[in-house]
Amino acid sequence: MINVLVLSQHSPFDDLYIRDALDMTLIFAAVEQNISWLFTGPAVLALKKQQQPEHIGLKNYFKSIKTLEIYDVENIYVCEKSLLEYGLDKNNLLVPVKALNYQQQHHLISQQQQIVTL
Amino acid sequence: MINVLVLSQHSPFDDLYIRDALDMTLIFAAVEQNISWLFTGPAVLALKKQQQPEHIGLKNYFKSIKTLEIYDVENIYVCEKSLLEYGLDKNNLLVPVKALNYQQQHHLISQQQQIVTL
Amino acid sequence: MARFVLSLHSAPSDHDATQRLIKFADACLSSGHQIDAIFLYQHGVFHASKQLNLASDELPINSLWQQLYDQGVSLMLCVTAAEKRGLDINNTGVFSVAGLAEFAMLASDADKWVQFK
Amino acid sequence: MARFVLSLHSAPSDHDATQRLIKFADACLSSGHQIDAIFLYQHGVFHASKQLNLASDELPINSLWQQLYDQGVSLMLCVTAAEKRGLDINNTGVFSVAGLAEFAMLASDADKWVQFK
Amino acid sequence: MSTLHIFSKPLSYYNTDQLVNLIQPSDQVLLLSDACFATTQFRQLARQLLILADDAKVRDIAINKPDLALSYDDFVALTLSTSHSITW
Amino acid sequence: MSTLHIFSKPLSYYNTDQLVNLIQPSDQVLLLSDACFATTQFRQLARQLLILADDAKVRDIAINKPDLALSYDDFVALTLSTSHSITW
Repeated sequence: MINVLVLSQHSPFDDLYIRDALDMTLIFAAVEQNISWLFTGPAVLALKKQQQPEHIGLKNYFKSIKTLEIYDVENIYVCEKSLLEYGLDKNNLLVPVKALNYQQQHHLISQQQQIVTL
Repeated sequence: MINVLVLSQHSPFDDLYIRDALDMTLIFAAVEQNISWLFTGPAVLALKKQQQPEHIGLKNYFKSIKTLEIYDVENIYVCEKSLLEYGLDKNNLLVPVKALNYQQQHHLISQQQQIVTL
Repeated sequence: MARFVLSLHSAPSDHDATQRLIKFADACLSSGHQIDAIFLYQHGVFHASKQLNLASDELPINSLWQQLYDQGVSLMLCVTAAEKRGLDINNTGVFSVAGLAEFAMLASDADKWVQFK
Repeated sequence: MARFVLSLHSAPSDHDATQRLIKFADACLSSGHQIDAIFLYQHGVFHASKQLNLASDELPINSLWQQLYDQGVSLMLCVTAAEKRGLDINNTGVFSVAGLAEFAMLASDADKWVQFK
Repeated sequence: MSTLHIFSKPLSYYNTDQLVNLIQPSDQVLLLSDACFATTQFRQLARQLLILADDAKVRDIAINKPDLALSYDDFVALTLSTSHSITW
Repeated sequence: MSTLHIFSKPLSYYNTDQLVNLIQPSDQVLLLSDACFATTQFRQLARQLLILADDAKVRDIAINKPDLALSYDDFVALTLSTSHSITW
């Protein structure tokens, strides 16, 4: 089992970036690797509650993010500074997360075998 | 005849952005509109001399930029601050340009009927 | 009544930009304005790929284009941008293959050109 | 000898990233390393479009992929990413259609995963 | 002579320095898509922000004074009441 | 335990604040493609920059000390001498 980190930096509806990252995260969990997902910058907005893109014809992928726990993806991290930037409260997101400062993000990175930015 | 501005903001080998802007600039000249092309941010690097991308297999589109004068495209503008940022001298670029500060860029924009960012 | 041209610069995978352009076009028409052309440029050319076939819970891109086409809106694929991206310009469905010059003339004639990306 | 997996994330129109991945792959092989897979993901999936056909003064993308294929490198198209982008997954030439799970297993096994974009 | 500036991503996607210096008080700033998340960031570009109502609503974003919610019909009208638009 | 940070665009494409705080003195910073134009900008991330020689050369960019020119073979070796890479 290796440690793999998916790093997201794009906003929720910037092309399919977050959806690609979601797929990648779920699949590494499925093949039983120790997967972590880190949201930084505008990517943290993908964890904002009560978004309903289906009302403008877009797929509601937030429902799948909510299922991460069911698939044993527990290591979900967000950049503390980015939460502040977008006025989000870490205790009121779609899923439970750990908020990290830059030093903690560096520590997380240092523990990985593979890192993929999506 | 209307005033049309092409606004470039991408670096020279970021996908085909500059090449698309070049095509658009040339075609508006060909259909006899008053075309201007403004380079800002890393796009100013597309005017740097002596680039030879053919040596790594990429098309040398800088040769076509040099032909802009032949096609009567004379209104080539660059952001003064961006030149400074990338250490370029406005008198030593591929083609003659006018360097503009932000106020002058705003004035240029205010004179246009259509503006396209590419 | 005003005359518009619209251009789409992002790929079909940018569903959000696509639905926005379509809704803007619908609002133009229902407000009594005219759309002289919708032009696919840059990554937008992939909308004319004959392969485009999305899952049923995704934005129904093909039928949205068909609806605009049925209302008589001229949907144009930029041949220069398409060829630079290796797209097959035969068999482009509701999109007509057009030169950049044709679009530039339409854009010069129109009251407004609005880009979507 | 090390084992690599490489992934390509940008479209064929990003000629620069494409030539860089190919040269990195060549250097891997000539240094005696092994490439377990080159994986097309995100906009990279468009490299497997059967339409891809560029002008003669452009990067000869098709023949570069063919050369890697002829050297026995496994070129994989991510089926999930392809379907989300409406790409036809029949007739993908030198690229084999693979599930994300297959790639994830290869990436977990490899010494190094290097992304190109 | 006012310009309509159109954004669809948070401000970090753009060159803030350029925008702060280019955009004039007489210009209009319209937020679409993921730009709607970032009203606080865009406030430095304009006192009043125009926001596409549909895009704000699906993201559960409230539009408060002095900002203005726009329908698609309003968006069309806005492109006609300004001299030209720039989609950044 | 050092990380290889790979860039292919000028620094303005990235989140500078994040990078300045994440990248450590023991890490390596490699510039490819259009990132080669921006050695001055990337200097704030590392004392010594590694630069792909081919990409610098076609852009007519000189590589000066303390920076280091890399061949593709060097690039491959670098991915093996670091713990992992991040292609930003």
